Amino acid sequence: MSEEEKKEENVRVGIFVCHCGSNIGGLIDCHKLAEESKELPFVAHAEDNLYTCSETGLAAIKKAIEEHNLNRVVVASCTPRTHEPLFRECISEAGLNPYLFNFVNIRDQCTWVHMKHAQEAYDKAKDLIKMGAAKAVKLEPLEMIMVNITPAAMVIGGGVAGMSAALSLSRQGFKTYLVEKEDKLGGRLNSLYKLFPYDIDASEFIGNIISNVQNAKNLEILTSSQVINIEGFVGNFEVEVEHNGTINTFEIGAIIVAVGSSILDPTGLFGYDGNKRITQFELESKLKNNKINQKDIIMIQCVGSRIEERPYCSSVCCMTALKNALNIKDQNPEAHITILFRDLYTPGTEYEEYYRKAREQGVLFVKYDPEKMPVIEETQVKVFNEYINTEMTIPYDLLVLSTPLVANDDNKELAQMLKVPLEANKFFLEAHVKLRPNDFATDGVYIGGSAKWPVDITESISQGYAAASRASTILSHDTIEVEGATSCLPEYNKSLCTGCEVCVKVCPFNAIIKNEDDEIEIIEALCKGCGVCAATCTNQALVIRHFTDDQIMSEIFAYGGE
Amino acid sequence: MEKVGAVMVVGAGIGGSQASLDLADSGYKVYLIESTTSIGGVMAQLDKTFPTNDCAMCIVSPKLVETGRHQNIDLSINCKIQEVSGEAGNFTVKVLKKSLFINQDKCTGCGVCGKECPVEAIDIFNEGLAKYAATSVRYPQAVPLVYAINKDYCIGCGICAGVCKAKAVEYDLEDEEVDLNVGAIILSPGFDEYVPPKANLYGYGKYKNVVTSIEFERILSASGPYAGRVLRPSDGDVPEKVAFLQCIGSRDFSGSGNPYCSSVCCMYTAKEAVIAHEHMHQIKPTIFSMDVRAYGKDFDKYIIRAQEEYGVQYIRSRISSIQEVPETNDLRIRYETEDGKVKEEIFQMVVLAVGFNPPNDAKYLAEKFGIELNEYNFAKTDIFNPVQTSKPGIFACGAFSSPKDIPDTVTQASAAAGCVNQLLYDEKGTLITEKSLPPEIFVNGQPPRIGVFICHCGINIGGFVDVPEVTRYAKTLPNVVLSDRNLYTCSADTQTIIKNMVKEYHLNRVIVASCTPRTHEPLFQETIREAGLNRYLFQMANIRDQCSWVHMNEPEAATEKAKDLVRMAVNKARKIQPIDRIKLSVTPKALVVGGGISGMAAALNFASQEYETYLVEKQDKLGGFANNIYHTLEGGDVQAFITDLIKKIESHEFIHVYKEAEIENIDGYIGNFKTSIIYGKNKEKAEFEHGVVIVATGAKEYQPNEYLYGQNDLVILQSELEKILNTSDDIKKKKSIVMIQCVGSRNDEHPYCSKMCCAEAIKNALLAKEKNPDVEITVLFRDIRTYGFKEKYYRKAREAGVIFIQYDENDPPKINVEDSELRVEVKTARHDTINIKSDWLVLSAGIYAIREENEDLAKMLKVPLNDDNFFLEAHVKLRPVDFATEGVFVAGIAHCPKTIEDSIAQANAAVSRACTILSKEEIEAEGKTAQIDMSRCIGCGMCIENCAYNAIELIDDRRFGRVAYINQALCKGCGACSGNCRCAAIDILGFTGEQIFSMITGRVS
Amino acid sequence: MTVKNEQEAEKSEEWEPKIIAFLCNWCSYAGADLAGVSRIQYPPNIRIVRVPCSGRVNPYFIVKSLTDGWDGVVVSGCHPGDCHYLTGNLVARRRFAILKELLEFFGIEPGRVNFMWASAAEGERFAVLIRKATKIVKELGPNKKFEKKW
Amino acid sequence: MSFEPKLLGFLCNWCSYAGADLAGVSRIQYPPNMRVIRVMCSGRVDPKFLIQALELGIDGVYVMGCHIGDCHYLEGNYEALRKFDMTKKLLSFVGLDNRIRLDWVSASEGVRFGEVVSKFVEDIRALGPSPLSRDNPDQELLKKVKAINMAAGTKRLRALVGRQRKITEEENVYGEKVPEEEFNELLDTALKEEYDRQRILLALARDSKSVKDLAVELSLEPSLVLEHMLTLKGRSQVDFQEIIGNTPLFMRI
Repeated sequence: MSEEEKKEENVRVGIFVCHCGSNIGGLIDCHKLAEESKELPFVAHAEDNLYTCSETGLAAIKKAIEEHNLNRVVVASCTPRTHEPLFRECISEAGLNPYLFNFVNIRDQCTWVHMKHAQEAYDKAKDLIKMGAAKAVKLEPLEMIMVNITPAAMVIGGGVAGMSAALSLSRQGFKTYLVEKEDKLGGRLNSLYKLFPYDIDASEFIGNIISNVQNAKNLEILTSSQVINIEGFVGNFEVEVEHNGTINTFEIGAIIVAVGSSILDPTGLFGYDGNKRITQFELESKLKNNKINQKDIIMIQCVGSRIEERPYCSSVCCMTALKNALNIKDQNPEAHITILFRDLYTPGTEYEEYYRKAREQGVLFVKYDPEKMPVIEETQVKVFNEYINTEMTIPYDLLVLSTPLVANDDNKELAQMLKVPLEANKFFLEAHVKLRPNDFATDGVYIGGSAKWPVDITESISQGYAAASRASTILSHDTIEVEGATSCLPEYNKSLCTGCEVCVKVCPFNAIIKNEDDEIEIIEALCKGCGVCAATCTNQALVIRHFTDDQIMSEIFAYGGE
Repeated sequence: MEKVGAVMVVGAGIGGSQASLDLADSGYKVYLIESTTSIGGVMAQLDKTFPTNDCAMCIVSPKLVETGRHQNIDLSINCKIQEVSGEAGNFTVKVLKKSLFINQDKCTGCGVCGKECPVEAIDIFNEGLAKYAATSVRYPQAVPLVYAINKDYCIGCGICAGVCKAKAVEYDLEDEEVDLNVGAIILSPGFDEYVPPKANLYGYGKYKNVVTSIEFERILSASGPYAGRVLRPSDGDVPEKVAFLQCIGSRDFSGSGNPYCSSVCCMYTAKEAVIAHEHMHQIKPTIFSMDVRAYGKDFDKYIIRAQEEYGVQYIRSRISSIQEVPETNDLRIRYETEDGKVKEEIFQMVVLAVGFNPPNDAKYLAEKFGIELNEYNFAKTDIFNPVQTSKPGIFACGAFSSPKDIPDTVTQASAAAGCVNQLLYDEKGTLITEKSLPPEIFVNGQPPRIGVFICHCGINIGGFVDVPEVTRYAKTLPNVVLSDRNLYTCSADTQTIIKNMVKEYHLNRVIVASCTPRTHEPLFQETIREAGLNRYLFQMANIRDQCSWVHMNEPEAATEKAKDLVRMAVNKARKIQPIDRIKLSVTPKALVVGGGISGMAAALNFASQEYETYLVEKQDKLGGFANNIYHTLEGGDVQAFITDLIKKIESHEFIHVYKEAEIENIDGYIGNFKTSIIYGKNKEKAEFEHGVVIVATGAKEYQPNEYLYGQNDLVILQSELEKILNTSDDIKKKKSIVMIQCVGSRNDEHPYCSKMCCAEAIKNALLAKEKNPDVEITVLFRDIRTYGFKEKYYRKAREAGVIFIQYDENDPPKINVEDSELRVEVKTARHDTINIKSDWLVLSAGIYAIREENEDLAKMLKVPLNDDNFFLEAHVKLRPVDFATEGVFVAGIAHCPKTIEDSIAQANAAVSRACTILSKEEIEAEGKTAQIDMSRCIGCGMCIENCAYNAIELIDDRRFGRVAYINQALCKGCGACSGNCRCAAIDILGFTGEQIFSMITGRVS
Repeated sequence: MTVKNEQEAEKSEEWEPKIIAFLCNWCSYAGADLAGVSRIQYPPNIRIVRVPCSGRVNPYFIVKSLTDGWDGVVVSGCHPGDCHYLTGNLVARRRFAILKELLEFFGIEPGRVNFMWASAAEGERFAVLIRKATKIVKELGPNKKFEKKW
Repeated sequence: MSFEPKLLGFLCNWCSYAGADLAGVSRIQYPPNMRVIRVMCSGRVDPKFLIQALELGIDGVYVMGCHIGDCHYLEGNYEALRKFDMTKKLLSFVGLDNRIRLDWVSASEGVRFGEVVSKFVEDIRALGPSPLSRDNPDQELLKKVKAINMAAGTKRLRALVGRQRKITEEENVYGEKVPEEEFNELLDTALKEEYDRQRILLALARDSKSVKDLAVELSLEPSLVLEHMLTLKGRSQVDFQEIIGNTPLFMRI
């Protein structure tokens, strides 16, 4: 490592110990700290300042850099989480690479928390500075990475969520492609009758949106089209779309997934036959086309959901059942409607109101126990009524099953193309349930609508807008700056790499790939610098910049003693 | 049903490989199905082989490589038989090819996957003595050299796919089911060794230093876990005293073992003892055995050498207990000596000579193929044809039918192929395709234009040798017009590149710098041939196996070495010339010398394939020694069998029988012999041409001059007794018979075992007892050698009351005649002297080969005899019916004493070997042969002495006088003649002096 | 290489001999391959020439190698009795026994020419023998008896 | 004077380091024994960091990251957990496993940060000084910890722990999930084996030794030592040297 040594010979570290008024200096002797720091290896200069972050302090740093020819700067003061950018900028102005700066936290994690142990706090601060200086010696200049952004978006799925997203983006002026598998836009809404809770006519509603989409500027509609391949990364995707056997490639900056969901095929459940015993969805079509004449109608909730195989609540079925019950009553007030349910999910005042309305109109609600499932006979249903603790026999001439929304069969393929995950029920999995509900961990890819989870129309629309808004944060820039402290496979370590791909598989951001030359390559635009890959690398070949093994080890050694 | 010209061989050990090669060479399409992931079977696990101490790997691996790349052999590994339907001539077999999870076509066998696999599993090939990755190859020289993932151990981490530069790992590779249509099936699944049960008296599994013989074989092996050092597993020390215990799981009528004798353990134990001592001189082996059954050719000599030269101690005893000495892990063995004393001895290691079990899946195979098994679950075979199973069209060979050693397995493999020939001869050549090749480009006289292709071999070369640098360097060498590098030069797309480059750059020499020519030269030769170049315009530089892999820590030196190797290859390439392989026509006729059982069986086989056959017999009657035999030990009616055989032979349209015949002269060589004979009472002359010769001249029964034979009428030979027993009731008058074994065998003059006498004695004893249960029969023996399933009759004889008494060879029985009564006096092991009154003294006389009788024929055929005057085969282990002289084969007792069924097997084997020649209109001789410059030859004849193939003779040349002449048809190109030629008159094509000098010199700075 | 460089090279401890090895195709060459497959490391001083049989090695090849300036020669064949060509190595053995005496008579250090046997299964033994041969030749120093031809 | 433990902490930038800052801003008081190394994610903490720290005589090492599910890098702390478990298992061979600890501390848990650090200080104080403390390190133990350090760097262990989570929680390359117990069994064996092998290598650092010598020196079964020796030989790390009497000596390459 003679080259390494040579480099270290020229290393000149400057240490600046901040009094932070009395926050630090009130407990420990900062001047003494600075003086003692001068003894540390490669330290060319050390001083203490009343407020290193003040104009005076920053000026002192710049001056010292010039006077003492410093090429590493260590500031011992508060916390890097708030102040690191400031000092980085400072040394940058003095002509040093901003990454040649190291922060030592002797306030938040030292003087403030050891107020009654002045000596020990002093010792701790001294150790921390020693460690910080040791790391500083090993620091290397880094460049921020700039990535160009193609100002175009692609929305996959032309349902209500996808159309909302596409409209939003195109109205912001971004070239937007809307890809729909079917030959027309609209998705699930095309086959609905009315929408709860205001009984708006579905076809009218969706017709409006479709015509908006069709008339929108910057918006290209690709119906009967399917995404078959996606390459690239944030700002620079290449998407291949197949349309009637021809393949077109699009350059895309951000992608929104709005592929929606499917309906469970209830064959084998509760005697489903598509005729006398149908799904809510089929009922909806019937309602749309003709009047419902049947008199005795039973609806069963949670058919195929909230069971072991499919443990989730599909969240829209209760409202659909209520809506359809009311619609039937509307068309045929004589109809007797019974809803067999497990729990009714009608959140919010409007939905709860809807429930009340149904009861008022004479819809009968019977709670059944999943342990004692309703028994379907040719013309009647036997159900154990939990509330009155007896078995009831209810006649029917139309049985309607409330089946859940399920994930599309082809979600897995799309997820693999996008390198995004699916959850256990094969819906798309967002980056963070609470904080990043419409992002994916993969930058530049977003999600909206029931592709993520069964949601109603309102929610779909707002998620579509949300996803579009998230995408525009990328698209609105010509370039984005990506953290420079990324993982890398340095030239000198290339021979160590066996290509085992453990790093590829462990990276949560899919930032590591095997390239065409069969070599491990880090896509810096995607790398967040977490360092899991370096800690995992089987041959210790990967290096995480700014937190290298060498740097961290030097801290450990500085503390533990050589 | 229509016959199919394809054959399935199940099991690719040495037997299966041999059968496949024979059939493929004879023009059949062969499907070789193997259940493990590589071929070679147990032989590949062995260190050395008895009785020659040949290195097993050295002799087996060329054969395996040949099997692996033969264009008529379709080899499938990791297979399971699913279903069989059809009948002789047309079977359909459903075979399940289990996924290896590694694409066989892409895997280059580089082994990086195994090195990086984080899972360590038990190494089965090394008998659990070492650890192995879940991604592995069975052994380094495996054929085919492809890795496989053992799904039982694999955790699916995916690392192997990552590190594989050839992208051969495919986790979604699925099992595949194929239907194969074949005319005949040969089963050669081998055996499984007996595994001592957990709670056994030998402490196997409990004491670390008790190992089985197959484990010990891996310990001995130079490529085994200890690299050939004999160490004991408990602490890695060299064991000084090693005890070998015989008959573990064999000859066991009461325990968990098998009642039969496993036939080979006595010999392999002697071998292991000898090799152990040879590897580490401090080792002193002791063998605890019952009978020492060294019944094969040259086996007894080996036992004697083991004792005399290697100090192997034999103790005749079955031990009574083993205890571990806790502090040292030594083993205390308690045993009873022959004279009845109990002794204790400490050993550092104990080796259990485990016997053969039938293959674990014997029952499965039997059920699938619809064949019967015998009482021990080995394949049941015909009493006179040991390769014929109970179902026509399905044959068995090797240890599947009974425990046997390598040469017997190889013989049977060829025999099975011989029987297939008989069945399918008219479909020969129907299912194989010849590749059409472009005419060769004429390059003579043109300046060399060399193309060099340097292989990265993924990271195997490129990781240590600077390949771009070597490529650049190669370009600077004289006559090099192209220097290119490839990730894998052996991949299919690179072959296309090479072909294109040959055209584009008008290359007339091609060099590949990559792995080893031993496995890859034929591939590249094929490529350049397809591009229109002569195969021999190719050179290979081995920069992987002999450079990058062995100098991993010195990349610079390795690069230098690679450059040198490439330069040397270029230098040689500048000197190479096209070589044309000589083609010889073949006369599709056979000569069989000897009209005994072997000769007749061979002749009948040839004839039934419509090859014209000349059968020459010295006597006035066919049948040979079998005329004196009535039954086999197992009860086969020999007389009926040979009567039928003679009838078939004498009436066959393709067989010409010459009786009372003598061979005057045999001329010529493989494919083109010419023989003249004198035959019949009237001494008529006949002359005929033929392509092959089978020597089946048999041998004689010894006529003793000891034990009063010929002086006293009561002393008779076993063959005489057999005749009496079968033709009269004289036995009923007798009270006591004494038999003496090893008369004229295993002595100084005839140091070999005659193999059949023990069985003969027991056969006669049993028949005598049957006819006269009151007769007292005493057999005086040295070792009872009822090997294999014959053990059953030994036991039967003892149960029938036959008394067996062992005598000492140094103190043989004495015969006293008192009042014209015979009295036999013998000393037992416990030093008692017993005196037996005997009505008949029956001598088990050995089998003798007479030098005077064999020598003439041997000289005419230029084949050797061994010390005992039997004919000496080309290679004891792997070429048991061939001679070094091509086109000449041996069968029956002319080779060494053997049973009737073994003789028939060998006859069929000889035919099969011969058919590899007769089936071709012309044969191609090796191209890299010796060439003589007659103008330099002084006719000293040194080369003739050194030629192992009798390819050289002195001729009188019109221009140069008496000079050496090399028969190109016989020359193998070894170069021994050239190395010794004092006037540098002989050169070897492909390795000429000029070429080698160019490699030695021509170093450029 | 100029004369001066050569002298310097000799003086320095870094001097590495160049050894030519004639290996028979069937045993020793295969053994050398096995050493490779097993990744057994040995010094990179040898350059291998493949010959069909150790019997092919004309004594003149050895003499020529020495006169041409190779520092050492290794000839390796099958173990006696294992010869693929039945007796080729026996012929070679007799031949080399004489050659060795002759070379000694000429004043060539016996250690420069090493005859050995290595089987196809003896990858490790091959490496050991090469290590040994390299060590012997290295200790003998450069082959200066003959004028260098390059 | 009571023993003051010398502690080291690895804190993830986003949660625990922020939590520590919050403790400061809130003036939460806790003992000053721990020095902090900031890392971006607890998943960055290489097992070697912890082992190296202990090897240097540091009395205890703390790793802190975001709560499970809260990781700024989505899954880094899951990986941290796996690596920490492996490290703990390795250290349990020498009884130092109770000197390392893993905790999840969020950015809002300033109080809790103070509490857990105090608790750690107390616990380590109760344990007493590290047997490897600088003044008088236990040389035998030091060798063992060195072996552990080397073992943590072997590609076999790193590969196993690197793939552990995905193949036990999600799926392996065959689309199957390897049961946790099964994997752990395999991992535990590998940990012990690699540890023993590194000890053998260390013991051979200066001179060559026989299997029996090593067995006594390392208190291992000689047959096991022999088995390891063969594996190491396969990795070109040791080789036979010579045979003295009946005992072969092995050397390190």
